[in-house]
Amino acid sequence: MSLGSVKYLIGEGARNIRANRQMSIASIGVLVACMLLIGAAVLFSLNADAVMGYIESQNDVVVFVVDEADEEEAEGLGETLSAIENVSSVRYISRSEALEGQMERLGNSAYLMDALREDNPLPATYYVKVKDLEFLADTVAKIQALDLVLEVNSPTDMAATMVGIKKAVNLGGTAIVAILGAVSILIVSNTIKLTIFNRRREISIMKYVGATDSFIRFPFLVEGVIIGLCSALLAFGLLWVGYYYLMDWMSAATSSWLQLAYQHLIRFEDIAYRMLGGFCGAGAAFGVAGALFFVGRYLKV
Amino acid sequence: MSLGSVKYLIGEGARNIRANRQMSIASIGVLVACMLLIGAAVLFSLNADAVMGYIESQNDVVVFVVDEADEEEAEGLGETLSAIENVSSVRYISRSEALEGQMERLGNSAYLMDALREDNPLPATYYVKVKDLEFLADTVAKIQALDLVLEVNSPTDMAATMVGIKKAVNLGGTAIVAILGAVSILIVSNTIKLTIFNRRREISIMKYVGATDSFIRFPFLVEGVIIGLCSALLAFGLLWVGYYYLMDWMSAATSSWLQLAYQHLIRFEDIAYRMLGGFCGAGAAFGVAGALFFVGRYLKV
Amino acid sequence: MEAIITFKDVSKTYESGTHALHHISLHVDKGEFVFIVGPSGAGKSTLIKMLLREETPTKGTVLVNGYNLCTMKRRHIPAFRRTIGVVFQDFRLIPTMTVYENVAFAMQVTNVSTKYIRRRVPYILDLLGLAKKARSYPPEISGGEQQRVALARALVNNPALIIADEPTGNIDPELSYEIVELLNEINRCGTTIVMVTHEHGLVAQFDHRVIGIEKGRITLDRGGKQQ
Amino acid sequence: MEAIITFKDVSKTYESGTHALHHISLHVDKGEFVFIVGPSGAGKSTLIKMLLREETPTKGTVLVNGYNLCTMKRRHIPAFRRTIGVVFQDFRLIPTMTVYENVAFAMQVTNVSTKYIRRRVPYILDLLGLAKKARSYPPEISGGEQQRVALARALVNNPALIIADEPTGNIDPELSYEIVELLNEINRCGTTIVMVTHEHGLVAQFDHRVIGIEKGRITLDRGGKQQ
Ligand SMILES: Nc1ncnc2c1ncn2[C@@H]1O[C@H](COP(=O)(O)OP(=O)(O)OP(=O)(O)O)[C@@H](O)[C@H]1O
Ligand SMILES: Nc1ncnc2c1ncn2[C@@H]1O[C@H](COP(=O)(O)OP(=O)(O)OP(=O)(O)O)[C@@H](O)[C@H]1O
Ligand SMILES: [Mg+2]
Ligand SMILES: [Mg+2]
Repeated sequence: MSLGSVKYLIGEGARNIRANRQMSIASIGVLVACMLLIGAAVLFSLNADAVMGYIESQNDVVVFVVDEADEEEAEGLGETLSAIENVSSVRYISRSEALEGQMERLGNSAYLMDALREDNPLPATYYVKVKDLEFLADTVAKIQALDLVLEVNSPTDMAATMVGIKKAVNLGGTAIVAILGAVSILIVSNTIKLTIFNRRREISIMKYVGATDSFIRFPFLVEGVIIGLCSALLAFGLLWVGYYYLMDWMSAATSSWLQLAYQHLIRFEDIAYRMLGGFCGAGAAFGVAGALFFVGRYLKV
Repeated sequence: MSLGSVKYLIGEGARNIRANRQMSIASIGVLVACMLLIGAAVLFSLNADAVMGYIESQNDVVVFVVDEADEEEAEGLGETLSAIENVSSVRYISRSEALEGQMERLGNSAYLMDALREDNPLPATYYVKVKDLEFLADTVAKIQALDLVLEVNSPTDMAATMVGIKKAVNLGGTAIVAILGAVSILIVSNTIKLTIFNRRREISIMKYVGATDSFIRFPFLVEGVIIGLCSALLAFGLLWVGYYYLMDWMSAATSSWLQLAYQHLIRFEDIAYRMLGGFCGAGAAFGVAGALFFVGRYLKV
Repeated sequence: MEAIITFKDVSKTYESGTHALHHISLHVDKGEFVFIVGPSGAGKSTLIKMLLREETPTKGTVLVNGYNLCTMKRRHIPAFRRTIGVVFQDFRLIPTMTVYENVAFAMQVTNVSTKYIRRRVPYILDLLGLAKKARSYPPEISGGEQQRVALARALVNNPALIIADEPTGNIDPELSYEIVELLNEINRCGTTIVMVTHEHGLVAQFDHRVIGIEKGRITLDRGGKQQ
Repeated sequence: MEAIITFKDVSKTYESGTHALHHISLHVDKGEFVFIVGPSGAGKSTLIKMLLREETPTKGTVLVNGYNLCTMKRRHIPAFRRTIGVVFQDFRLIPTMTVYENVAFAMQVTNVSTKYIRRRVPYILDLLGLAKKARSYPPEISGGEQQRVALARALVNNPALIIADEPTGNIDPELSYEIVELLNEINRCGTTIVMVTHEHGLVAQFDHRVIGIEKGRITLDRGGKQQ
C-alpha cells in the first residue's frame, strides 16, 4: 500500500466515525460501561487485599518466658526471636507490665486482682509478629524449641481464618475481574457484531468495486482503535474522579473502622499508569477484533 | 385493532426474531450477560449480609452479678434481663464456672491460677446477646440500671465496628447492584438502539404503506418481550447452576472459615422466585423500552 | 369534476439548498390518468413524494383525497396513506419479508379480514406474473420482479388513487405495455392514476393527459383526447 | 479476434431451486459492444453477476479478461474486478459517502495517485452532468442521478471491460441516448462494452451485436453491421 493510500484509509476511518455517529456513540457507551466495571472491580480487589494485609499484620504470637529468666536473659531471648526468619517484630512485656495490662483489661473490676499484686502469677511475655501467617505453624515450632520459653500461644485459629479470608479475597477478586472480563468481551463483541452487521451492504459494495480485504479492513481498524482509545480515556477519567470522591467521602467518615480502612487504601496514582495501559490495550483490541474477526464474514463476496 | 390483527402482529414479532437472527442472538447475549452480573451481585450482597448478621450475633454483653446475690436472685436477674426489649438470649455462668473458664483460656499455664481456687475473685456472669447492635448503648444503660448488677462490659468498640461493616456491606451491596443496574441499562439501551437503527428503513417503509405507529410498534414489543423473557430464563438457569456449583465447592472446603460462612449462606430457593420475577420484569421492560422509546424516532416519516 | 389532487403554488427547496420545485399549481380530477414526464432531476419524484407527505412543501398547499397535507395531524397520516397505492422509484420492499408478506402487509395495516387477504394477495401476484416468486425474498428476485412486487403492493388495496414513480423502468417493453394496459383497465373502473415515466412510447400509445416537468416547473400540460 | 468473455456451457441454479441459466455458451471479443435483451426474469442479471464473480456457475466455465472465474483464488478477485467497470441494476452506491467519494473510492482501491483522482473524478462527474451533486449523498439525489453516479464509478478507471445492467432504466430518453453515445465513443477507443437494456429504441439506433435471452437460454445472437 502506498503512503497516499494509508493516509486515505486513516482518513476514511475517522470519517466513518462521524458518518456512523449513532453506532459510534453506542459503541463508546458500551465500551466505557464495561471498562468502568472492570476498573472498579480491580480497584476494589486491590484495596481489599491491602486492608486484609494490614489486619493480618496485627496478629501476635504470644511467647511466655520462664519465671527463672532474669531481665538480661529475657532480652537475649528477644534477640533470638528477632533472628527467626518469619518474624517481623518483637515486643517485650515484663511481668509487672503484664499484670497491669490484665487489670486494665478488667476495667472497673480491676480491684478484684489487687490480691495478686504481691505474688504476681503472670509470666513475662514476648509479643511476636510474623511476616507470613501461612507459615505460622513452622515459626511457632521454632520458638517452642528455644530455651527459656515457657509456653507459646499462637493465634492458630485466627491465622487460619485470616489466611482463609485473604485467599478468598484474592481468589474472589481475581474471579470477579475474570468474570467481568468475560462478560465484557461477550457484550463488546456482540456490539461490534451489530455495528458491523449494520454495514454489511457497504462492505459488499466495496468488494464489488474491487477493494481488497485489507483495504476494507484498515478503516474499520482505525475506526475501532479510535473509538476504543476514546472510551479508554473516558473510562479512566470517570474512574479517577469517582475514586477521588469515594476517598474524600471515606476520609471524612467518622467510623473508626472506615478511618482505619482509609489509611490502608491504595492511591489511584499507584496503579493509574497500569490501568490506563490496560484500558488503552483493551480499547485498541476492540478495533483489532472488529476489523480482523467480525468484518471477515462479510468480505466473502 | 381486531383479534385477527393482534394475532398477526404477535406472529410478526415472533417471525422477526427469526428474520433478524443475528440481532436477536446479539441482544440475548447482551441481556443475559447483564442479568448474570446483577444476579451475582445481588446473591453476593445478600450472602455477605447474612454472614455479617451471624458474626454480629456472636457478640456478648457481659453482665457481672454482685457477689452478694444468691443463686435464686441471680436467676431472677436472668429473667429480668431476658425481658428487656433488645435482648435476644441470656446465658448464665456461675462464679466457679467463670474461674474454670478463665483457667481453660490460659491453657497449659492454667496452674498459675490454682492459687485462686480457694478465694475465687471472679463474679457470676450473664452473657447477654442483643438483637440489634445499633441500639447497644441503650440496652447497656438499661441493664446497668438494674439491681444486683455489679458491672456491665459491653463490646462497644466491636459493636461500632460491626455496625460499621454491616452498614458498609449493605451500602456497598446496594451501590454495586445500583451501579451494575445503571451500567446494564446503558449497555442494553445502546444495544436496543443499534438493533432498531438496523431496521430504520424497514420501519419507514411500513409507515409509507400506511401502518400506524402502534401497528409498527406492537411486533417490536412482542419481539422484545420474547427476547427479554428468553434471556431472563437463560440467565436464571445459569445463575442457579453456577450458585449450586459454588455451594458445592464451599461445602467441600476444608477451611473452617469457609465452612462457617457456608452454614450461613442463603439457599438459592429462598430468593429464586423474587429473582426470576425481577429478571422477567427486566426482560419485559427491554421489549417495552425498545418499542416505546427507541422505535419512536424512526416513526416520524 | 371533483379534484382529487390540488397543488396550489407549491415550491420545494431541500435542506441542501436544491430548488426542486418552483410555484407548481396543478389539478387532477377524480378518474383521470396522468403521465408525468421530464428529464432526470426535474422534480418528478419530489412531486410524487409531496403527494404522499413523504416531503412537505416549503411553500404552498397540497390537497390529496380531501386531506390538506400541510396542516394535517401526524396521527392522521396512516389513514390518509391507506387511501393511496404507491410504486416507489426505489421499490421500497422489506428485505426480511417474502414477496407474499410484503404485499399482504399493505393489506394487514388496513384491518381487513385474514380470509380476504389470503384470497386477494395470490390473485394480485398471479396478475403480475409473480405467482412462482411468492415465497422468495426481494434480494432473491430480478429487478423487474421487484418492481412488479412494488406494483402489486400498490394495487392490492383497490385504492382510489394510484401513484407510480417509473413502474416500468426495469421491465421489458412487452410487459410494460401489459402493465400500463392493466392500469388503464383499473382507471376505467374509476381509479385515478398518476404515473411518472420516461418511456415516450408508452405515453404515445395510451392517449392520456401528459404533464411535463423541467427544472422544477410545469412546461407542458396536454389533455388526452378522451377528455 | 481475442475473446475477452467466454462462457462454456454455463448453467446456474440458485439455492432456491430457480434455474436461471441453461447451458449458455458465449464469446465476446475484445472491443465488441454487446446489447443483452430479454424479458424480466430471463437471467440477464444472473449472466452479468457471473461475469463479476458475484455468483459462480453451478456448471460450466466462465473466462473473463484472462481469468478463469471458476478456479481463481479468492485473493485474486479484487485485482480481477478492478479490470472491469460495472453499473449494477440496483446502483449499489454507499449511502454514507458523497457522490464524489463514491466515485473516488473506485479509484482509491486501484492505488493511483491522489492528484490524479482529484483531477479525474470531477471530470467524469461533469461528463455525466453530476458536477453540482458531487457533495450530495446518494439518498439525496434523484433516481436518474444515482444511476449516473453508478455509471461514473464504472467509467472512472478506464477499464478494459464495461458491464452495465440497465444503465438507463431511470433516465429520460434524450439523456439515455447521450449516455449510450458516450459508451459508443468509449467503445471506439477499444473498450469492450456489455450492456443489458430494455429499450429497443436504443438497440435499434446503435447498430451493435444483440444477444437475446429468454428463460435462461440464448434465443438470439445478431451481429451488428460493423462486424
Ligand atoms: N432528499 C433530497 N435532498 C436534497 N436534494 C434532493 C433530495 N431529493 C432530490 N433532490 C434533488 O432535487 C432535484 C429533483 O429530484 P427528483 O428526485 O424530484 O428528480 P426526478 O425528476 O424524480 O428525477 P429522476 O427522473 O432522475 O428520478 C434533483 O436535483 C435532486 O438532486
Ligand atoms: N439470489 C437469487 N436467489 C434465487 N433466485 C434468484 C436470485 N436472483 C435471481 N433469481 C431468479 O433467477 C431468475 C433470473 O433472474 P435475473 O435477475 O437474472 O433476471 P433478469 O433477466 O435480470 O430480469 P430483470 O430484467 O427483471 O432484471 C429470476 O427468476 C429470479 O427470480
Ligand atoms: Mg425520480
Ligand atoms: Mg436484472
